[in-house]
Amino acid sequence: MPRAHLMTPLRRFTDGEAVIEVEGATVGAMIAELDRRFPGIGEMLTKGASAAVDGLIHAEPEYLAVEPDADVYFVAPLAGG
Amino acid sequence: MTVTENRPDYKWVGTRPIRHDGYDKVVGKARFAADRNSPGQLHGAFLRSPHGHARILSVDTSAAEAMSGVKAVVTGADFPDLPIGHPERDTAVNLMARDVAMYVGHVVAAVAASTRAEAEAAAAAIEVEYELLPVVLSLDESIADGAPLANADNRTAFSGSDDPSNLATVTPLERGDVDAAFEAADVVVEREFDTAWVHQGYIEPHACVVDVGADGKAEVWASSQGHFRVRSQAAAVLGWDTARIKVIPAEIGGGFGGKTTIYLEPVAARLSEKSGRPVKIVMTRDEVLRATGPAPASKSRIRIAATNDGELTAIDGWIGYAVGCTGDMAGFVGAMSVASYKFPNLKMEFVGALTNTPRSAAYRAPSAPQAAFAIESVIDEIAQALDTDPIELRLKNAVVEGDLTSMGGPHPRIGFVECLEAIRDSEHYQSPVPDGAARGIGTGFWFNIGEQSSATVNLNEDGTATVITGSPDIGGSRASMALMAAEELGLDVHRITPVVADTESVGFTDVTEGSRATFATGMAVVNACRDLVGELKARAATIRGVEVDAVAWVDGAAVVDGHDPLPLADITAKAKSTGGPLTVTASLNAGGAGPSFAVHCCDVSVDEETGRVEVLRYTTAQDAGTAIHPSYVEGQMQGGTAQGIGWALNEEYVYADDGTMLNASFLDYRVPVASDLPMIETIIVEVPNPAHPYGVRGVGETGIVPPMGTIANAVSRASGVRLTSLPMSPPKVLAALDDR
Amino acid sequence: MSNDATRRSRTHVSCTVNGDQVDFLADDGTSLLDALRDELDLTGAKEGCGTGDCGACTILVDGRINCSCLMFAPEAEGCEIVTVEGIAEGDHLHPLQQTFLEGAALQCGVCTPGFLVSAKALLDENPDPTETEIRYALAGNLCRCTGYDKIVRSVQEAAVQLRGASR
Amino acid sequence: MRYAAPATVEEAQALLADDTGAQVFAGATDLVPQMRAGRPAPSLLVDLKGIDRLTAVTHEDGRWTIGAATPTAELTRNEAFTAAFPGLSEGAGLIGSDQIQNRSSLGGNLANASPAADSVPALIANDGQAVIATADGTRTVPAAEVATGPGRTSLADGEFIVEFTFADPPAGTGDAYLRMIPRTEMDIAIVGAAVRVTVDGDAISDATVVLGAVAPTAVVVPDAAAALVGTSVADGALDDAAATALAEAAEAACDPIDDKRGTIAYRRRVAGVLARRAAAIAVERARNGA
Repeated sequence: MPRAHLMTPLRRFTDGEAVIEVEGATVGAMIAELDRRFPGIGEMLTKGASAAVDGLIHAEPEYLAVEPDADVYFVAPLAGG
Repeated sequence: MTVTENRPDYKWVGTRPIRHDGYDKVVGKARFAADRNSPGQLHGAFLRSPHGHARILSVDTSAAEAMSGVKAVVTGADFPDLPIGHPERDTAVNLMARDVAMYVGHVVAAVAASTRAEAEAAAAAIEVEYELLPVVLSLDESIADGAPLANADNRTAFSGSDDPSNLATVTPLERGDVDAAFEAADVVVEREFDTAWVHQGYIEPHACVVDVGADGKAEVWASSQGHFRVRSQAAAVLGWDTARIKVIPAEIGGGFGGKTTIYLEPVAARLSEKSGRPVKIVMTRDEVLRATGPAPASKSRIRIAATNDGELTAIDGWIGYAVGCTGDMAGFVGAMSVASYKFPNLKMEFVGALTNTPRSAAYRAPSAPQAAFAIESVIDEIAQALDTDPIELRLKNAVVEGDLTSMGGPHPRIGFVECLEAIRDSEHYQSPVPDGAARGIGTGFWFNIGEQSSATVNLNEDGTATVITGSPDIGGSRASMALMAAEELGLDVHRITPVVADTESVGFTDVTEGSRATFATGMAVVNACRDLVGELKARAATIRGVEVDAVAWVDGAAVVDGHDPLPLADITAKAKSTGGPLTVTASLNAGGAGPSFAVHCCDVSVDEETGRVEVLRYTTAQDAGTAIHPSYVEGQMQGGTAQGIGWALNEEYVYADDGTMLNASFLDYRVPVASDLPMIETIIVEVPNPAHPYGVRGVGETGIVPPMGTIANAVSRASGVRLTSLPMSPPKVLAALDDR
Repeated sequence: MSNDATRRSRTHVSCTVNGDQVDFLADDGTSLLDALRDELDLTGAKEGCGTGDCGACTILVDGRINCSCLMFAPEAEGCEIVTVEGIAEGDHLHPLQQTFLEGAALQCGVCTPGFLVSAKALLDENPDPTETEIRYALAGNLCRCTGYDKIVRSVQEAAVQLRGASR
Repeated sequence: MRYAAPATVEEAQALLADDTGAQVFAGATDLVPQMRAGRPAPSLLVDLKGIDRLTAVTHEDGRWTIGAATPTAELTRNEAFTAAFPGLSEGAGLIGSDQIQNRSSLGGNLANASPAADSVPALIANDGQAVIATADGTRTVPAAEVATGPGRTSLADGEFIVEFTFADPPAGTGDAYLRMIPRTEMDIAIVGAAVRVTVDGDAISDATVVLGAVAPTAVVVPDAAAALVGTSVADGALDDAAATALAEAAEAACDPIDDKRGTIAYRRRVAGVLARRAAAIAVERARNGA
């Protein structure tokens, strides 16, 4: 099952848990499942986070495919000057 | 100098051709936004708030409207009131105050008149009645218990609370057991730091010309880092369909993040709509400094634990940023700024807090320079405490591929260690420190971003090519696009014309920020060229009467066994008979931007009697992944460094207690001049980014991150006292020397 | 200068610009920079500050560099004005223009016209300046993109070429 | 706003008499920024550069005469003038960039009455005399008496400075000007110090010390001069005790303000430092010239 790694501000939804095993074939499906289990986290993951998968950071990764044993890191959305 | 790892043998990538837009820029032909005039145009001018925070009770424009030459007047009431939470509400509110003016210089009304002087006179004749509100001017005031609100619309992002607050963001990051690590540490250094507001300082003031026709369509000539964002922001602020607005990218005279948002265009559009005439607005330098940019001031407390053998075991800290009057630019300020060292135990909190000062804007690696200044200073002090070489200490703790960033998520392949080694092995670092001087080391990084880009590549009848993108060329990106296309197509780079097209002539492209143009837009160009090569092979197969599989593309020609190579120009000449024009468009949302690390080394001397710091020698090593056009990679490294030197030594906003900026000119806002700086020696490190076809990492942002720590470390070693406050201006340095 | 010391508020100005005799009308209080840009459509010189602090508006007046933002347009009467548009010789770029291109001495390019004019004035007077002399001679021109490194090197290279050409 | 370029002092006087809203200018390097910052525009701009006398530089009968509107670049390029008054030449040469140097003038720098004006301390240290056009002629006053406070002068309405005169310095005289700015160029002085000394044999026989940017006007510091006079420069440098006394006297003479450019404490400290350093240079020049 893929693992969702949550940056610290997200852990207030998960009672402090940093790593959650969660079903989902895409990042979006993982977010939906996380939101079902931890209501409220979905909006933050959708609007307020990027996802790092296999070392690559993706913005708006809703439909990004996730391997069954993947580690998905939800991190701050990045910007720049 | 370049340090390269396993680089393929490119023909064009890595060469230094004259940039394609260069001729126009050395003969004065290039047209920047203020260089455009439209027939019948009016000139716009603003009335700005003289108060740091005030409710607008009434605005009387009748006297202004009656004045000579005046054709239109607009106020906040002329724009839709976007709801709290709308992504462009803060942009709208900043463009034109509605009910509350939130900083000195906040626009309250605007006038279009036949001449600028008439517009200015009329703006001054607008009568506004204000009710003064408390002014929140500093980070400390903003976060104090019971502080008055700087902006009653602000909510703390993702807090779940709908209560107004001065806090825009609060971002804690934590891993490991920090308390235990400090308990077990051999050495602990703790310091508090502060940094001043600084401005991007682009030489070209913001400018635009907007022409709204009777058909409702708007043509916008603008200087920006991204004309598609100008379009989308203007559409949102005006409540217009995006398709009504065409934005034509003027040449941009510097941005550095400060031109990733808009200040003028919707106001000019409304004035044009009301007057039926094109409207030109050009900011003065005074307006630029008072009402655009700047980068947040900061305060921080950093504590780092180390073992006697130089392992950095824990970091514990707080970094607060004063982000100005709105929270939208605050994002997760700081969160992406701590990722250079392994730190098995980490506990950080980053805060973005509102103040009654201009809405801050991105400035090259936003929020990272403030953090790096503090952290690199403390690490240097640990190196001094352990009596160890500052580069060796960093090498021992530097992140490599797989190590976690502070947010979580492992680093991809990165070149931090390679940059440290490049400086360690440099002639500069190996040379003796000059008499009376001291040497400092500092590092920095930025994640960089990908985002959306589009490119169209057209092959012309004679075998030349046109490469069309939507990324404004801030510092040589046209040449980089042409070089990548040349490499793909096997075509001489000078037979390729790179074009930055308007919003109706190329696919959507995100703003040029986050060092993304050469990375993401370059990737779109490469993808388009690769599709084009596939098409060229198909056309060659038709011409040669073979299967397409039998065609190879080698050095700009289709190669089929048993035939002479068929050059690209021979194929384009037969385009009509083989299927029509050869053109391909590629679009993408690029993932996998590669973090770029840099290590800086400088020698300084300190005048012990006046506190004046002189930078004697400066060397920077930065991982570019692959340098497409090395001259412009060096230029980004040197330019970021020079801005960082200014931030370190002399640049700062000076405010009066009422929030009035006292030094709003280039005379008193002291950006470095040529005689302030030495040559800035560059070492391009090339550790290719696996996610880009040529290994590109963005290089634009990282250069500004290390200089403040680097110079502070050198000054501290020269003077024997730790400098913790930016800028390290002569009065501050002399005071620190007195405190020794 | 005219014996009729009192002028109307809109003045007829006659001067040469880049070798051509030109005549224009300008409001007395308007800057020469605005007159060049708006009346003559010579937009090479830029306004970066309007107060003489950035050098983006630098032009040659009778062979000497001036911030055209600090000059009132009527002051140009009878003067020889050279702007960035006039420093190439026909189709041949001035060596400074060529070395700026080859040396990547411009990024955004908005300060470039002013730097070229200032650097030309320097080399016209001092064909073999030291790095320090170049840096001080260009201190009135702000560049925010390059850190000045490639600008200084390009001026050095142009100086070498100009000395070679005049030998 | 109208513009006029009179050809003679008398024409300028007439223009000024006719229009009380008129403003004279030479380089406008202060006037234009002040107008952009909100200073009311004058009704008439009177350009003094067209008057030959105001841009003439002559050296006759032991006196230098410098037209008040002469671009400072002409002074720094003038080798004989710079050899005679190296400190005044370097002070004049520090006003802004090379671009500004082609416009700025001693007359404008003094009449603008900024306490930080770079040419003024050395102008005073060299006993410059200002020849002022009045309503009906000219009057001559010491340059030190022109500025009376920030932005204020003793010039009456309609008066303007025509030229400055200086006596040839006595043998064995040297002057120097140093200023403190955070950058290397393009800044307004936080502190300025001009020192002129005359060396007779192995001792300083005469001295003048003038500080800038530490009081409402440039200030002459007699105590600082007194600290130098009579002290030995036999070994080629200032006597340590004299240098210390000079610095202390300079610090004591300061009446500075805290502003965006510097603090009271910093200005006072650095005034002493710069006075000492400028004196050392002036002594070296005096001995080399002697």
